[in-house]
Amino acid sequence: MQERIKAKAIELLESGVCGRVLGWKTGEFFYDVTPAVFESREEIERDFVFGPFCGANLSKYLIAESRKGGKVGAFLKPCDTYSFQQLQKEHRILPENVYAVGVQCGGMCDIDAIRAAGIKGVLDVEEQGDSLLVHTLYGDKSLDRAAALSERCRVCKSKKILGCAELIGEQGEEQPSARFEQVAELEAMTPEERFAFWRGELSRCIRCNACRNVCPACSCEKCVFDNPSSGAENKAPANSFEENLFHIIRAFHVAGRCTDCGECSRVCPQHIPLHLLNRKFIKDINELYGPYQAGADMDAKPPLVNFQADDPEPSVVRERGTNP
Amino acid sequence: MQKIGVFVCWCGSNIAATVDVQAVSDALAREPGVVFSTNYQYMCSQAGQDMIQEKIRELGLTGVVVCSCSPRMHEATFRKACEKAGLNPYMVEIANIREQCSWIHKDKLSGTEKAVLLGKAAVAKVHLNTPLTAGESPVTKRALVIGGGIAGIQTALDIAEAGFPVDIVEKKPTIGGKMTQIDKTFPTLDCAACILTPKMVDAAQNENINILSYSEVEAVKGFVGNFTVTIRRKARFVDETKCTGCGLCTEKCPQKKVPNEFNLGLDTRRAIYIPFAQAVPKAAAIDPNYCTMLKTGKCGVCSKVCTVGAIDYQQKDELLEREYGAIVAATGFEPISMDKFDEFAYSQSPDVVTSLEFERLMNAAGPTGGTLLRPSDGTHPHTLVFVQCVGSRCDGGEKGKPYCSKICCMYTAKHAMLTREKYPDTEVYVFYIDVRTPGKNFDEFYRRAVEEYGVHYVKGMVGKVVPENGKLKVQASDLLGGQQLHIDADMVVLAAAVEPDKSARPLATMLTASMDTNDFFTEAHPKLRPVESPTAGVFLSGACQGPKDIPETVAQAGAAAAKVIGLLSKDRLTCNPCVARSDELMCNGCSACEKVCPYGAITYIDKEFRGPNRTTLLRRVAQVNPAVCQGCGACTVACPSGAMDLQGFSNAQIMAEVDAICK
Amino acid sequence: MQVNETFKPTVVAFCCNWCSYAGADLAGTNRLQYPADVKIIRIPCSCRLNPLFILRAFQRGADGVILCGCHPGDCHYTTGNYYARRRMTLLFSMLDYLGIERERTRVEWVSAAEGAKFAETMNDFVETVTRLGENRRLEDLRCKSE
Amino acid sequence: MKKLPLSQLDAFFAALAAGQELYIPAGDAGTAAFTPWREGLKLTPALNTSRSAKDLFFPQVENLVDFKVTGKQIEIIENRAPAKPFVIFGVRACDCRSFDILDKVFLADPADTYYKTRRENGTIVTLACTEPEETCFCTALGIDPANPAGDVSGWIAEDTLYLQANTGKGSALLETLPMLEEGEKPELDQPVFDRLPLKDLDWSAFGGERMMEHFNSPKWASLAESCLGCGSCTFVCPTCQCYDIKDFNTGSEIKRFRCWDSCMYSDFTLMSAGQPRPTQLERFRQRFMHKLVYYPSTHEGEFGCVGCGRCLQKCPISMNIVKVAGTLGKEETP
Repeated sequence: MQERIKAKAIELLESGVCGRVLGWKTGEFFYDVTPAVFESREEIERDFVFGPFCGANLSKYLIAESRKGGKVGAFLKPCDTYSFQQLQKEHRILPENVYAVGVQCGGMCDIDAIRAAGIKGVLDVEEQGDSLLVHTLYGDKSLDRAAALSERCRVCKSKKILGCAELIGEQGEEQPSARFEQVAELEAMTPEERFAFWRGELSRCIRCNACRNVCPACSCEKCVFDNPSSGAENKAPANSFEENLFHIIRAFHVAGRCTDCGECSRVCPQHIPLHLLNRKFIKDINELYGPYQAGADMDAKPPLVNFQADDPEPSVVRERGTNP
Repeated sequence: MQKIGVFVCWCGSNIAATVDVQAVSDALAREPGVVFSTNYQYMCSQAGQDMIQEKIRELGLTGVVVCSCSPRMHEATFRKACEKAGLNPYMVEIANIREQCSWIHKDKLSGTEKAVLLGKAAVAKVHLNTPLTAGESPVTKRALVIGGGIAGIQTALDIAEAGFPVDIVEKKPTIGGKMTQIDKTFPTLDCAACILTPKMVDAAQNENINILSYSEVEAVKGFVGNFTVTIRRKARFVDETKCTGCGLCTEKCPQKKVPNEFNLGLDTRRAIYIPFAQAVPKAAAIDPNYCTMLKTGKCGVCSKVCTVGAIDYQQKDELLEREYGAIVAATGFEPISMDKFDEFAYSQSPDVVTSLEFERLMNAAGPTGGTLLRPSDGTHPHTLVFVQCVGSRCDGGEKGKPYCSKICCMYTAKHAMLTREKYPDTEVYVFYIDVRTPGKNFDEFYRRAVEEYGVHYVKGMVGKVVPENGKLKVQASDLLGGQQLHIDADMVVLAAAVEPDKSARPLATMLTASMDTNDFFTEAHPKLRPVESPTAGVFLSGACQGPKDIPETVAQAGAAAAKVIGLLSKDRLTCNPCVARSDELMCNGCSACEKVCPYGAITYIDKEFRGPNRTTLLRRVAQVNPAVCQGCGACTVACPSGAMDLQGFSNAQIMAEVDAICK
Repeated sequence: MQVNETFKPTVVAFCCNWCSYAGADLAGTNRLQYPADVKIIRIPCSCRLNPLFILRAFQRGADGVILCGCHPGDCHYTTGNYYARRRMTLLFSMLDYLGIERERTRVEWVSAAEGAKFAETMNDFVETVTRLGENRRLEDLRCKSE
Repeated sequence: MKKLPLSQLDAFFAALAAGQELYIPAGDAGTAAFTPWREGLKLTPALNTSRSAKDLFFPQVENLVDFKVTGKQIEIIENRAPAKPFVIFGVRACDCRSFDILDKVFLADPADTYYKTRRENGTIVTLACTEPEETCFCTALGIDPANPAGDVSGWIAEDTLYLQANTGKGSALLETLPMLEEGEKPELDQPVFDRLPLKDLDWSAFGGERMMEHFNSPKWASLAESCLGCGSCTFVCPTCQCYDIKDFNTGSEIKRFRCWDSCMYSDFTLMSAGQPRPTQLERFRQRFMHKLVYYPSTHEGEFGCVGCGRCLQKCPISMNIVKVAGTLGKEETP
């Protein structure tokens, strides 16, 4: 796969289709891959990498890249293509300046998942069928590949590649996903339990803005939380209210636009399961207003700028029989 | 920092009785930015306004807070007053300490506390107010009247007389409305047709009036001065421009068994018909529910007999889109259905009729040619019982209406009187709760019915009507006599309550005009603006606003016309300056705002911005057309970055109010 | 529950200018009583209500927030309350999901003619919020210095 | 040197916590944090905490002063949390070194009294590393993870905790703990430190010397191009010390507080004339120039980095000081 992608990248550059291509660059270790723009065959041959740790969603970079003049090539995984389309719908990416190549994905691993399994001093990983052989400072360890996958890939919703000029690998399909199970578990709790759960999670927030800055939907020229005149500016989580405020409003602002790419949870240095907030909105939207997948359909009107005369009343929240 | 003046109104004792106005003005004097604070008996009076103006000039106030009645009442008054003293009118805020405070809180302590908080919120808001300048929008000099009854006709005539073109949209094939079905009119007993039909002809002949009969309003867009209305011209299958109204087709049509709605189903008409002899336009229409040709494709008699070739079976509904500056709702009323009043045996005996049906039975153009005959056997009735308030003044509202239908007392007196006059051999009973005759010559009229014509007025309600052996056994109570009455009647006439026409509710939705719980249109102010809807540019004429008799309807129709003329005589309207504004530096160009804008007020341009390090960036940004924006604020919430804000109700202003209130 | 007897909640009612604010005025005109704990903020349309304002109210010490607007279909601006309805439904659901008492937030449609409904709604809402007691889960202690 | 069987660790913590607030690193890998000790709280199995130990001396948010508004009067209220003694147990050698770096900033004249008070009231008990992560590179910066500094140095060997007081404050603390016995720690053989992949990091190209050369390097463009401009590196970093001062209006008073700032943010050092570092490139460069060049230039060559490796683990796009130094420090191949 990596070799085919690299060959394609070189071809795009040398045929003149693109002046530069967006991909993933190798790092000090096998897992610390960085999104990067490549402009020459040499760079690609030396640094371009595609493997199980290329989790970063490159779509957001296309907002800036598609405005820099000339055409940029971009390699997008299935879930990245949902963001790619959503950002085109919002006129953030100029599609005429992008040559998108879809790359099929077998699920991305997460170094934090490997560390969470208690494996320390990770030096290298070998894929051995369904398991991983992890070389560490403290000897070799074996781990199920599934356990090393990031959460979003364990509940992958779609392997469909959207809106790309060409594909590398097979076109995939939407697939059944258990992604709402954890939301449903929370919904089934008592309000007190939910409150305790979220306090526990959100109290770790350090307001580093990694979730916001990586989020393809959070692409405002100026975020309300950075804007002293917005009345909502907050630079630090001074207390529990501000932790809640930031995460509620952020989730609300991306509601109906969030493709559930899961980048927010991937990048959170404090391992807050932020995707559970976005997925709550997605689940509610699906249940109350009919199934909607942001980015899937270039023409569908996003649910928060749309309505039906017979939409449920807000009292549905009070009346819903989750818990007394 | 603003220099704010606070003016607390006593509203006589309306506010001062439950709010300590001195304490309120003292407390607000301590707020930051407040340089003057006082209270006065009537702020809205000339003396009160003078005081405000004097202080603006004397102290150079940059903002004014008036703690008084609802801004819906006097915001405009105070804004105007301040403008005269040189202050931008949008630097004025009203704290509603009457409707939302003194009138609802009996306890002076908590009322005063709340009044202070409301005042503080207004002060906090004024701190963030900015002077606003209203733009202008052009006025389309054409009016639309919806409904072609006497109300609509009169409104249209008056507007047309003033020189403005006006369209009447009438859902029936002819204009004229309910008045065409009425025999005589109280209290003068002149013939309804004789006074109405000349007006119908006037309307048809007036070159400023365009009658769109058999048509309905389908959609309304736009705003005062600039409405765009879609009108459905229903297929009548007869070319209105060719039809001469000769009526030959209506005689030859083989489909004879169509209930005649003009006579309320008391007789029949043909499938092709002219509703009545004086119809305007005098043109036939084919009833697609009964026409054999339209249903089966076999017949075509009317087409064969028509000498001018007006019949067109292929005709389709047509959609017109027209621009108007003002819209008048004149949708009128309907008697309520008698389905829920089975105690009066309406569904069991044809001799139990509604008053409107009785009108037809008395009318020379009616099914009986004006001779009063029982619908069941065509015999002359001797004993008649009139029941008043059928469905009016009903508590609970399940069965009938909570309101008084207003016209029933008078028309029942008329019916009773006319019956006794024509047929002196009859006994006429009228059962009533109250007889209400507040109108010029009304009580005299009623008294004539009792005194000259010997109508038996009985205070009490009819409990039950049972048809038995060709008679109607009426059980009733005589409250004054303290006895139960049993009357063997030949006919029973029910004074059915009136309700707004069914088309009013969907129309109100299209017009965004508000309605009350009974589906009557609400007026902008019950006393001072009775013919205007709260929605600018929408006016109310006739019974769609509330039950009315003919003189009242005509008076209101004229008043509505005067308002429309006033509007259309302006070339440009001042726009509401409280409109959305896009901060281009923050706008993402994502189009969320455009998608929720009901007016299409938002467009996008690609604009060059200075980037860092001497670069330039081309960005798509939203722009608001202030003449089109109506200031709802939907866009401001759809916008995630907060680039879109609403002048006069900005994010910062509302949050300042929140802060002041929650403190 | 001795606390609740003396507890006076702070309730913010956002009312659309055309229907609910007029409905509140009508309640006043008809002298229909409701607790002074309710403070009304006039907004042009229910769709003007930004979720930020609701959270701001809770931050500053509100114990309940209610939005009143025209009945669906009767919006002065045609469609505003339809958007408000979706926004508020989702926001309230999210607050509930975070374990914040769902009875602290409410939307009611009150027309200009429904003064009685306005007063009843406020009476009921204040009673509900009083029963819940002080807002603890969405409070900002910095704003509660007194 | 004192010693204590690990089986008595809970009693030891209880005794420490009896005299003052005690913080220990607790929680799972990835989210471990210095947590106030309470009955039953266990040491984390993770090598280090997610946020560094600097939080305890330089918290993310700190109220400095209040301005109370009554009517039209404004009153200034000094609002300083009362000084309370506390102990941090389990600080790693890298974080311990970070306090030296912070001290040079905050205790230099004029001293930051908020920081100073906390430093004076805090006693640091370090813990030697035995199982470093692959991201550790403190050894390359002259830190010995096996022999950490602090008021008290700690080692865990087999099932015993060894403690050595290094300062008067440390000795005084140990004297309050009767369960400690005298003992000497055995010599530990820890070859793993020689196998660390980043142990040979060469930062000789940096320091105060070649400031303008590094500043003007064309390599910044590609290094910074994928930076998201978030503050995660800054906020997990034990040596980042920048802060912003903000006012919060509660409605009745203004709370002036300081909070961590990040040079990665677009409003960092924002002035009325605008942002002196207008693009992410300049902001990104600032952070690494500060650690590798500016700080050493004013602090006798000492780097503003302690090699804890947190930024290597936490950066969303895996860009970090090791990659930057590696790229910048590499001689151009002609």
